[in-house]
Amino acid sequence: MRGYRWLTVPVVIAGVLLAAACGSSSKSTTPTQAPGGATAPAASSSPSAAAAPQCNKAPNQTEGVTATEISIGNTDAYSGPASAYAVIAKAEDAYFKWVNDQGGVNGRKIKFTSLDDSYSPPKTVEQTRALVEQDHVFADFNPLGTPPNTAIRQYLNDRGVPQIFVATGAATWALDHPKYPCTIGWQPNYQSEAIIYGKYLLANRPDAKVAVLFQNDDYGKDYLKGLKAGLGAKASQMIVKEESYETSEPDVSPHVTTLKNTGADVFIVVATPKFAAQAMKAAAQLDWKPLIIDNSVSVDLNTMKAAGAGADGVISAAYLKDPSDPAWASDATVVQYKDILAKYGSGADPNNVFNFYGFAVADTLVQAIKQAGQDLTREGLMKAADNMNYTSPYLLPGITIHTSDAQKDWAPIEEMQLEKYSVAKGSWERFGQVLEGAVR
Amino acid sequence: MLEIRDLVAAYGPVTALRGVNVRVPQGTTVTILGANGAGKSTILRAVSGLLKPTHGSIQLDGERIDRKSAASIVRRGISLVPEGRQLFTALTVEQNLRLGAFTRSDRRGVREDLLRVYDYFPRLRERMKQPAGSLSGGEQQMLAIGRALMAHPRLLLLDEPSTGLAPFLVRDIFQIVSTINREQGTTVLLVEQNATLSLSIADYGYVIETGRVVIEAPAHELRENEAVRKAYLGY
Amino acid sequence: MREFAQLLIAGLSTGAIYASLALALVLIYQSTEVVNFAQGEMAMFSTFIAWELIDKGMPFWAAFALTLALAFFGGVTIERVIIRPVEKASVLTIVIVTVGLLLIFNNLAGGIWGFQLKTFPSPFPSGTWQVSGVVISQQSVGVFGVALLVMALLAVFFRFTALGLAMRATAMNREPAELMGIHTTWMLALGWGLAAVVGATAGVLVAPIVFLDPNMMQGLLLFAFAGATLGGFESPGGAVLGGLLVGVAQAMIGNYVSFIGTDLSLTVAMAIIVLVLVFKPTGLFGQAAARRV
Amino acid sequence: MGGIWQRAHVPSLAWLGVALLLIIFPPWLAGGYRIFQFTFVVIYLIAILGLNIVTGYNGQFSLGHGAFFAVGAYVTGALMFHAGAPYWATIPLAGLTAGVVGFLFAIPALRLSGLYLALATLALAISVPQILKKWESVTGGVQGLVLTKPHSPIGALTSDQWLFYFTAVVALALYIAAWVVLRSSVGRAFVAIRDNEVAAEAAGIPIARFKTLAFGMSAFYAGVAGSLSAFVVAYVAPDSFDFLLSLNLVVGMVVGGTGTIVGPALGAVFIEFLPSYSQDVSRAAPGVVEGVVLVLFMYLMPTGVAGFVATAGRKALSLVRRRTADHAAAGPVTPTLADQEPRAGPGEGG
Repeated sequence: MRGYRWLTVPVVIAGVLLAAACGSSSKSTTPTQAPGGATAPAASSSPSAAAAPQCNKAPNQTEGVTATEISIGNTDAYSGPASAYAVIAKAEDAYFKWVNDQGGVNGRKIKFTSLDDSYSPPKTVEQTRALVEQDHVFADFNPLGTPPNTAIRQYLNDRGVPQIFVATGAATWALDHPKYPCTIGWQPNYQSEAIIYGKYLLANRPDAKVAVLFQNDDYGKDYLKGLKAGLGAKASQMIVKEESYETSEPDVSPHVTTLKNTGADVFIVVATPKFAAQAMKAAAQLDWKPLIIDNSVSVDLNTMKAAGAGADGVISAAYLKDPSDPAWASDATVVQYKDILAKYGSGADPNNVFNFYGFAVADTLVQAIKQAGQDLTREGLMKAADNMNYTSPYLLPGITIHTSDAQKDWAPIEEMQLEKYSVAKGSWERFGQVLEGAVR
Repeated sequence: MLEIRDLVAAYGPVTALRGVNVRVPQGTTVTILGANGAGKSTILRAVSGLLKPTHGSIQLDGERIDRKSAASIVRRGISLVPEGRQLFTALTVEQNLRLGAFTRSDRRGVREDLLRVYDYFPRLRERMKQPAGSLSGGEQQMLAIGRALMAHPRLLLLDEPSTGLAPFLVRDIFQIVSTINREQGTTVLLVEQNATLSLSIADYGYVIETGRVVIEAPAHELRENEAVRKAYLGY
Repeated sequence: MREFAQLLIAGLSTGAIYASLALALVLIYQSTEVVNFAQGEMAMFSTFIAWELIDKGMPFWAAFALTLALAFFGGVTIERVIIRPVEKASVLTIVIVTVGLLLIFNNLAGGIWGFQLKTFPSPFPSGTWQVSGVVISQQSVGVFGVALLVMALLAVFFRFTALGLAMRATAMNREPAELMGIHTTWMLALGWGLAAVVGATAGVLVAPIVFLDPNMMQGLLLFAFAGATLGGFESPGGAVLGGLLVGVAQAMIGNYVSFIGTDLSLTVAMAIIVLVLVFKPTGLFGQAAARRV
Repeated sequence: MGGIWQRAHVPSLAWLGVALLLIIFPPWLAGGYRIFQFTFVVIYLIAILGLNIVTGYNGQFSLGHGAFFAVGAYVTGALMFHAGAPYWATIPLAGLTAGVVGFLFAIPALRLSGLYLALATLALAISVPQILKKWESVTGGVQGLVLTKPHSPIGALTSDQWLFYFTAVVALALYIAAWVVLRSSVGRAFVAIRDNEVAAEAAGIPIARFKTLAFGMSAFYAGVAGSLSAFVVAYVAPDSFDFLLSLNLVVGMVVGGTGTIVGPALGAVFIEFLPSYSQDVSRAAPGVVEGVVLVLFMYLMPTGVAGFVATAGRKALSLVRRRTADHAAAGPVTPTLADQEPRAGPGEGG
């Protein structure tokens, strides 16, 4: 045994070095920048108006639809580390119950079946197959998460089952829509939002030194990609430090210390609520006062309050109305949302933005079903989703859900408006024009 | 003082004692002899409450104790020096001894007993800050006995104290046991394979085989007994 | 140099968080020789109770005291009701039961309070001190101080009190402990109760920093494990030092060892632990005796 | 516990029959989605079988077998994705790679026992997904690798049915291999080390060699299971191999019955189906249901289902015997738990 002991050092060190080396070699393989600044992912074919995607593989186009009912499936993380998002599916359930009590959609009631996948791709495959093969759902609506959705995309497209308005902001749902015609996204993707920030910085702080804190996963990396696209040729000059954190870390303030030491004057926070609040708070505590840009994932008032003094003057971008914002207190849609949630939501917190998100996306589905008409088919539903021009009352004024425009880039929402937070007022204030951040 | 009647005990499906009767009068030293696996240790485990007998009774001064917990039996004045010592190896010598007095609240008495134990075993005083696990086998046995004495027992049970020790150490330890019996009037019940030594300090002896008492007699008679000599004394 | 000092402070603040939870792990191990996977979730649940009490208008310290009392009662009850029936079974079985407890507490908290982030009031001022350009947060100093205090109390308890010794003896070897007249079943329950109290203290301490949500302890617990392993499960002092070391190592490696980068700091922390274990299997401060589980 | 293998010739033949029935019929009775679940039961079974070798038979506590599972899955994923290798051809390499990783890991782990080994393996389980994320050029990073689902070479079978039979045959082969190894002198050495390392060393068993061998073999099984899962799901991503997977495998092993023949199968069924049934009971808090079921299981069957059945069987048997034979006759010495035996050796263990 003793003889083996010394072998340990080289084995462990070699393991770490190997991992690190492989990591650094991967940098050379990240997508190169195309002229014009946008990234050009190799896998996606360039979208064109001529090649309209068709989701028509399903042998039974009306499976899950009867004269009185439409069966809709969904997977979400009711257990496990991502369970904060389960609120979304519960809100959707509440919204559909309300729709049904109003008489349903085109005379049909919505039967909503939502299953737990704990954010684990193999579980998502299993549950999605249960939905399709056992519950015979008509469509899989708003399943949660990039890896889970990636795991089921091929399966659903092979079967011709719509994977509609997925709950993830990866760019692939829009870019690869022609290849996977039964799959379409909904919210502005992370890259779009970051492009908007990049454009804003170029216009207003062209000489800024930018430090970025990002979550080490697809979501964080997509933002980084978008930011570089938005900054264009100046990206490498302006970004002085990219620092990633793992969700398993309890406190990101050591990273903020590192970033502060670079002397940056713009701090971009690409983090989920808990870590974003910690980062903004840490910056204030370290007496570091850069312009902070906080991603739209973490802008609810809870998070901003948790950030304390660090939240003052923070800039972000929004596309949804914020139900906790007093400015919308008398908005008809927000008032109705609160009423419905109070009645059907079994105690759900109306200030939780996930609830509002759930309502907004469910409303879009109802709109698409209406648009698909009385003779509802799977192909018809996707055709409707591909040809939307819908001014959703849940979105900020000036932002629409549109897939019918000439560009045909298959991103239903790609505009946002910048907003600034004031600690004194305890709310966000929007400013400037609605900005567009299409990923091409 | 101690009266064991018709004791039957088992480990799961294995019956270890098949109706044993043993008496230990106040102030005496009684020894139980027998081969490995004959059931000697089982008697001590039953008396100290570690094993619940399936049949029979154990009485201490007329009170039945065979359904009582080990902890409450200690409080009634019976201390066991278990086979294999069973020390708390990560704790120091002194901590082990203090645990021995866990049930007592008379601080002065405890301090006196601690000094007395150190007098019996001067080696322990030298090593009182060391972890028990670092002691030699003989020192560990001393500590185990010392720990049991710290409870100030009226009846001291010793389970194979000679196991794994050099002969001169065994003699020392038996000497001390005999001293304790004499000086403090502590009654001793001793289980041993080393019959020569144990009979030399005992007043009365039992021989058990496969869970039954086969011979019982005063110690000096046993020493003369032909069968016992052949089987246990080796001459 | 200032950069280094600032990173050191950042690492120590994070390390203090690990240390306070590592103490709870050491406590339960010292008093029951069980590794309780639900330790973090129990602490989280206690912290939610404190939050609820404060939210209902109770003053901070009153809520804290009541929470500790409830935690103690809860810990004892869990041992008596849930752990007790399996205590004679193998260690694996007990581990699985604590995994079950982990699932129950996590999901129960989510069901009652939701998974959304909650802010938790801090008993310490939120200001900072500046020492020659290095910023030190008063909150971190407070966490640090309490962790040291708890450590000192535990060390005294386990080394010098009869009850503390009896608990350790029970954990090490039950049968002879019973022969000492110790009511071992109660010692185990007491161990769970005290560990729950230390856990609740840790939870209330760190919640203002990491914020309160049902998953707050999951990442934390791993690093607390690392800290306790590094310091050795035997000693409260080791747990604190181990926790601090893990925190500092994380901050330093991420910043200075550029080819590894921050995203592998976790892996490196784990590798360090494995290496330490190989050369000093009972941790840096553990005693020589090897243990069986 | 090790004795079961020796005493179990006749029962094991019966079990083989049951296994064959379970393999042949389900695909014809159930829909594709159920077959997918059954396939996963088989995959978990292989991984738990592997875990059982190192923990149940060799006494080394691992909380990190999800890591070896992941290594196997990624070897298969990378070979299929980058090199277009046929899925079946990747399995041996996936198993061997995981086995080598396990063997190398076991070298430092030799110095550790019990709790500390458990924590070291836990560290491994947490680190591996991080490394996978970092090594983007091969693993696809967090996005993972999308694979092509294998087609059935037999026209009469659907792809799902084919994959079920395929994994079942692999499982059967591995089961038999484990059975042979554990009955051989190697298996006896494993068990001897588990029961008493000091005594085993005194008996001339090279401890280091057998402990690393057990770890490597165990990791090989987990790697094969991971490999199968990669193409059955047709996707590999770091999120699939989080710490919960490792924990689930341990749960499966203990619930099924540590160190038993049928344990892994029962445990695999348990961990595959418990989550779905839990959410049927409570959509609001499925974890609470899961936790309660787990605790109750351990409460009612601390030695796992297999242990419980065996104990119950023995009790029934001895009851019958007691009625028919003389009450004094004692049954054979068959403790169900090694832990219930008096601790071996004085002192050292503390």
